[in-house]
Amino acid sequence: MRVRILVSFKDSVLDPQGQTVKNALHTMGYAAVTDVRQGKVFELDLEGTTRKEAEALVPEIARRVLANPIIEKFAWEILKGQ
Amino acid sequence: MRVRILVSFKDSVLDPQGQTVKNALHTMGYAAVTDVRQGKVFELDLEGTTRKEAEALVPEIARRVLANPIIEKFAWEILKGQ
Amino acid sequence: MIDRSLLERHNLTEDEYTLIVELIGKEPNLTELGIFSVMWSEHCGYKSSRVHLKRLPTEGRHVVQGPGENAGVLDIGGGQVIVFKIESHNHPSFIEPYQGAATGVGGILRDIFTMGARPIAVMDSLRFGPPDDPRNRSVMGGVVSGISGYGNAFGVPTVGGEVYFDPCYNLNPLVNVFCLGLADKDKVFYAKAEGAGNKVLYVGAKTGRDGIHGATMASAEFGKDTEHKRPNVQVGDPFKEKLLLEACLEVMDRRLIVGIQDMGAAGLTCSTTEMAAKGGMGIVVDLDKVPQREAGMTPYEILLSESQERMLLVAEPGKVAEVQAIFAKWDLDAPVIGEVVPGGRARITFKGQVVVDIPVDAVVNLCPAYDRPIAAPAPPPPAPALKDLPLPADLGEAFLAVLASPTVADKEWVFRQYDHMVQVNTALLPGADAALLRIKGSKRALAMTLDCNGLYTRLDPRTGARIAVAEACRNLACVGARPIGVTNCLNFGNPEKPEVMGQFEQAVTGLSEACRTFGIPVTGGNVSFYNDTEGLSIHPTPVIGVVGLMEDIGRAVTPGFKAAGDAVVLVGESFEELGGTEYLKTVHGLEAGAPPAIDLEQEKRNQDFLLEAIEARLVRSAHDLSEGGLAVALAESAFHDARKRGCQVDLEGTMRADALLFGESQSRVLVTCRRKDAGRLAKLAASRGVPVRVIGRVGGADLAVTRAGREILRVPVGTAYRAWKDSLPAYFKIRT
Amino acid sequence: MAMKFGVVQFPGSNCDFDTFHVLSEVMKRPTVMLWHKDHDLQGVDCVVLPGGFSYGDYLRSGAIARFSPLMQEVKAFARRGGRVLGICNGFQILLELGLLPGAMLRNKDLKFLCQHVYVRIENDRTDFTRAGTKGQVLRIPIAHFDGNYYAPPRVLRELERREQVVFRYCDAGGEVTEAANVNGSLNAIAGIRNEAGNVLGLMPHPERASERILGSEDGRTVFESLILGLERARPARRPAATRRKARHD
Ligand SMILES: Nc1ncnc2c1ncn2[C@@H]1O[C@H](COP(=O)(O)OP(=O)(O)O)[C@@H](O)[C@H]1O
Ligand SMILES: [Mg+2]
Repeated sequence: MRVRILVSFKDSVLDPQGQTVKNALHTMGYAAVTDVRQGKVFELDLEGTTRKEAEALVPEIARRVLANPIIEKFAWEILKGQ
Repeated sequence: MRVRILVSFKDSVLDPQGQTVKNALHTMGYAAVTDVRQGKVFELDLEGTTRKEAEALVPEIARRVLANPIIEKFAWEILKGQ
Repeated sequence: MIDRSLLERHNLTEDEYTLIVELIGKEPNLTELGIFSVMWSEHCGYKSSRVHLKRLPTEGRHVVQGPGENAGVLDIGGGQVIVFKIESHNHPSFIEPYQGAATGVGGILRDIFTMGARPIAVMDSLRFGPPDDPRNRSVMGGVVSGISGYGNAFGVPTVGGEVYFDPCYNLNPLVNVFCLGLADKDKVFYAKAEGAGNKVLYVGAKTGRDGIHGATMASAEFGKDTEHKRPNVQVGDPFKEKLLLEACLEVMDRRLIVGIQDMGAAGLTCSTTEMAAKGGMGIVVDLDKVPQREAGMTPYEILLSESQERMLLVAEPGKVAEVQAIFAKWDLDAPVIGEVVPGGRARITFKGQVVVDIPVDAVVNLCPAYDRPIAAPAPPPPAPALKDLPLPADLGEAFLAVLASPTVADKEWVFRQYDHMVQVNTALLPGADAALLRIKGSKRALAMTLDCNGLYTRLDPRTGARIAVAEACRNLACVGARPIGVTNCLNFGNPEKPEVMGQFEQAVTGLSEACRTFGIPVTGGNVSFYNDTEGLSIHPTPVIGVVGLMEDIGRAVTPGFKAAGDAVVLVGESFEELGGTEYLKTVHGLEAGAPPAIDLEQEKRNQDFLLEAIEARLVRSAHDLSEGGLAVALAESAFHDARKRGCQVDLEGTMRADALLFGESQSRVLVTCRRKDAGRLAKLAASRGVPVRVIGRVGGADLAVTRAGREILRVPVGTAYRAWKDSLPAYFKIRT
Repeated sequence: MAMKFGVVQFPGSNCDFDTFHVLSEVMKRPTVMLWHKDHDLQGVDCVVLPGGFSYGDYLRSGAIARFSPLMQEVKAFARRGGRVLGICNGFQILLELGLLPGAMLRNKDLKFLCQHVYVRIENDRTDFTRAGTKGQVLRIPIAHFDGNYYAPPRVLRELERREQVVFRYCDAGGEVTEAANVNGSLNAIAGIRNEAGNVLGLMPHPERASERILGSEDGRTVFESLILGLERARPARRPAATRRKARHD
C-alpha cells in the first residue's frame, strides 16, 4: 500500500521558508496570498502491510524518523491499497 | 481560502533524500518500507479569491515559483473555503 | 498573589524576592517578576561566578574594551580593532540539536556585529558522548549541520574548533561557539541608550512565543521533566540575520544611530533595561508597537520572548527616517517602539496600561552575587603505579587505536560541512594547529584557536585550566603568531554543589595564572553552569579561545613535513607521565591519574623560542604535542602534507616505551628544519634555556621509532593515515 | 581600454565582496556592485552572479533571486551576447532563470561540502577558458549543498555534443573518477556554457583560488580568459594579469 505523510512546523513555530516565499510572492504581485507555510511530504510504499498494521507503523515511523516532534507535527493518509 | 500544493520529483529523477530515508528505515528494521519519495508541501492562504480564480492562480504560482518543471511535478487541492 | 511555587517556577529564592521588593519599593506584578527572573538568572546575572571572575587579568596594551560589553575589543593597529567572544548553547542543543546549535551561532554573530564589527571568523568547540551510541551520533550530526546551516548561509567562515568525546557528555553535550569580527577603530558601537528624547527602534524578526524562559532554563538543572519545562524551541533564520547584518553595519557606518543592542537571552527585557542602565537613562516602551508573530501575546510573553534575529536601536529623532530607509532597502521594518527618557526607570505600556514600572539599575546592576560554599574537588581515581600497568604486546596496534580514537581522529567529516573559506581570508584551513586569516590590504594576519582537555580539568581543574591556555598559545606559536587576547567559556555543573564550585574556583585560578604568565588579557567570555543531567555533572570544561597577531603572513608555518632529509626536532622535555592521557583512556580504559605537569615559565620560554626561530626562517614545519603525544604528532605531521612522507626517529632514555610514544608531557612542539639549520636552531634554543633535541629525519614510507637503536614502532604512513582518516566517517556511514 | 565587471548583489549573496575584491584588487579591473532591485547594468562588459545563499536558498537555490528586477536586464544582456558568469549560487540562479539548461539536486551524500577539488578544462575555446588549455587540471574550492547537476538525458546528450561542458570534476591526475565526482553530478559536470557561449555557470569558486596566499591561483584562468577575450579586441596594453600562464600545485 502507499501512504502519504505530511510534516510541517507546529503553528507556533517560526517558518522562515514560508515567510520568505510569501514575501517573494508579494513582490511578484500575488497580493492575494496572505500566508505561506512550507513543509515536507513523504510517500512510502509498504509491502505486505494491513491497514491495521499501517495504523501502528506509520505514526511510529513519522514520529521517530520523518518528523521532529519538538518543532514539527505530522498528518498521514492512505493513498492506495486496502 | 486555503490551498495545498504538493511538489515532488518527477519519477525520472532519482531522489537522494528519499533513498537515504529508505536506507535509514531499513537499518532501523522497517523492512516493510519498499520505497520512499520525499517532496515539499506548501499551504497558501488566499484572500478574496474565488474557486474559479484559484484554479488559474494556483497552478501559475506552482509552475512559476514553487516547482522547478525540469525536475519536479506538482499537484494541488483546496483545503477549505469555497 | 506571588507564592512559593511561582517563585520556584521563576528560579528565584525568597531572599531574592525580598530584595526585589526592597529595591523597587513594591510587590512586583507577574510581568515584573518575570523580568527579574531572567535578568537575575545565573545566565544573565553571573550570580555564582562574578566573585571569582574578578580575579582574571583584563588589562593589556591592545585592550580597547574588556569584559562587560557584548564582546571584547582589541586594537590590532592600522586603525582597526577586533571584536571577539565565545558563547555556549549547551542545553538548547541537547533539546533540539540542529536548531539549538544554529541559534547558538546566530546569537554570537549578533553579539559581534552589534558592536559595529563584521564577523570574519567562527570557531566551534564541541563535546559529545562516544559516537558508538546512535543517540550521541544523532546529537552530533544535528549540531554540526546546525552550525553549518546557519554559518554557511550567513557567510562567515567556520575556520576551526575542536571535538571531544566522553560519556560524561552523553546527556549534556557542549556546544560553544566563538566569533571574531573586524571593525574600524572609530566605528565601534556600544549598547548605550543616551540622550533624552531619542527614539527606540525595533528591527528584525517578529516576536513570537519563542524560548520563553530560555535564560532561566539555561540556569536550571536538567531532568526527566525537562520535557514539560520545554519552551517553544527557536528556529533560526540565517537569511534574516544576514539582512540584519548588512543593514546594521550600514546605519553604523553612516553614524545614524546612538546605540544598539542585540536581543539575545531575555530578549526585549534585557536589551531595553541594559541600554537604559548603561546610558544612565530611563526608557519608555509601547508593546503594542512591537511586531508580533502570534495573536494574543501577553506583555509577559512579549517581554520575555527569545525570538531570534532581533535588534534594538537608539537614534536621534531627526535620523529615524534615514535609518528606516536603509532597513527598507534590506526588506526590513524598523518601527519606533519607545523613547529614551530621564530618570532611570523602565516604563512599559500595553494597550494603554502601564504593565512595567521599575528602576533599570535594580534589574541590571543589583543582581546579588553569591560566594557559594566551596569543597575540594573530588580527587581523581588513582592510576595504577606505572610498574603495574602492562605494556601493550604490540605498540603498533596501540598506536592505531589511539589514532582512531574519536577525540584524536581526523575531524574533516565535521569541518568540511562548514564553509571555512568564504570572505577569502583563510590562509591556514582547518587541520593546522591554528586558523590563520590574512587581513586584507596588509601583510598582517590573525591566528585563532580553541582548546580544552576536559579530562585534564576533571583530574585537576587548576592544572587543566593552565594547560588549556598553554596549549592554545602553543597552537598559535606553531603557526608563528603571538597571542594578544583571550576569551573563555566555562562549562561546569551545578554551582550549588560545593565540589562543583571547588572545580570552578580552581579552574579560574589556573586560568588567571596562565594568562598572567603569557601576559594576555581576558576580554570576555561566558559561564555555563548547571551542566548536570539526572544528577551527573560533566567534566569541568573551561574552553579557552586565544587570538594571536602575526606581523608578516609570509612567515606562516604549517604542521606538515616539507622535504625528505629535513631534521626532526623535539622542542621541550619529555617526562614519564601517563595520567589523563588519551592512550590510558583508549588502550587501558582508564580515565585516571594526575594530568601532565606544567611549568608555565618554561612553556613561555619554549613558545618565545619557537616564535623567534620562525621569525629567523629556521622552521619548516611545527606541530604541538597534545592528545596522543609524540607518536600522534609525528603521524599528523606526516598526514598534513599531500606527499605523506614518513620519518625515522631515534629516542634516548630509559623511559617506558608507551610513555615515550604516547605520554602527553606539556610545552612540547615537533619541529622540522633543514639539516644545515639544525645547529643554529639548537644554539638559539640553548641560549634561550629551551631543551631541544634532533630526534630523526623526514623520509621513507613508514613512521618508524627506535629507542637506543632498538625499534619500538614501525607503521606504514598509509596504514596510520587510514586509521586516523576513516574513523569518524565510519560511524556515520548509512549502510545500504 | 580595460573591461568593466559588475557583481550582482542579491539579499543573501555572500561571495559578492569576495568576487569584487578579486576583480578589482587582484585582476585590477574596474568593478561595480549591481543592486538586485535596480534596472541599470551601468555599462559593464561582464555580469558576475556571485556565490552565497540568495534568499537563504529557501524554496530552492536560486529560485527566488531569478525574479529580481535586475535579472530581467541580465537576461536581455545575455541575449545580446553580453558575458555572464555565474559562480555557485550564481550558477544555480542561471539554471532557474533558464539561461543555462538543467537543474541542481542535493549533493549525493546530503551534506554541505567545502573542500578543494580538481576540475579539468574540457573546452578551452570559450570566453571563460581561453587562457587555459584543454585537459588542464585546476585546483579550486567548492562550497555548496546543491551542486549535484542534473539534466534530462536528451539535454545531457546535446550538452556533450555541442561541447557545452566546460569543467568536469577529476582527480589530481586529471582522471574523472567516481570518487572525484564529490557531489554526484551527471557526467561529473562542474561547469557548463550556453549554446552561444557567452554565459557560463560553474560550482567551484574561482575567486577563492586567485591569490597565492590562499593556496591556489588556478581560479584566475577564468577571469584572465574573460579579460583576454574582451580586451584583445581593443587598443589597450596587454593586461598584466594575462602575462603569466595559470599555474597550479
Ligand atoms: N568542530 C570543529 N570545527 C572546525 N574545525 C575543527 C573542529 N574540530 C577540530 N577542528 C580542526 O581540526 C584540527 C585539529 O584539532 P585539534 O586536534 O583540537 O588540534 P590541536 O590538538 O592542535 O588543538 C584543528 O585545525 C581544528 O581547528
Ligand atoms: Mg586541541
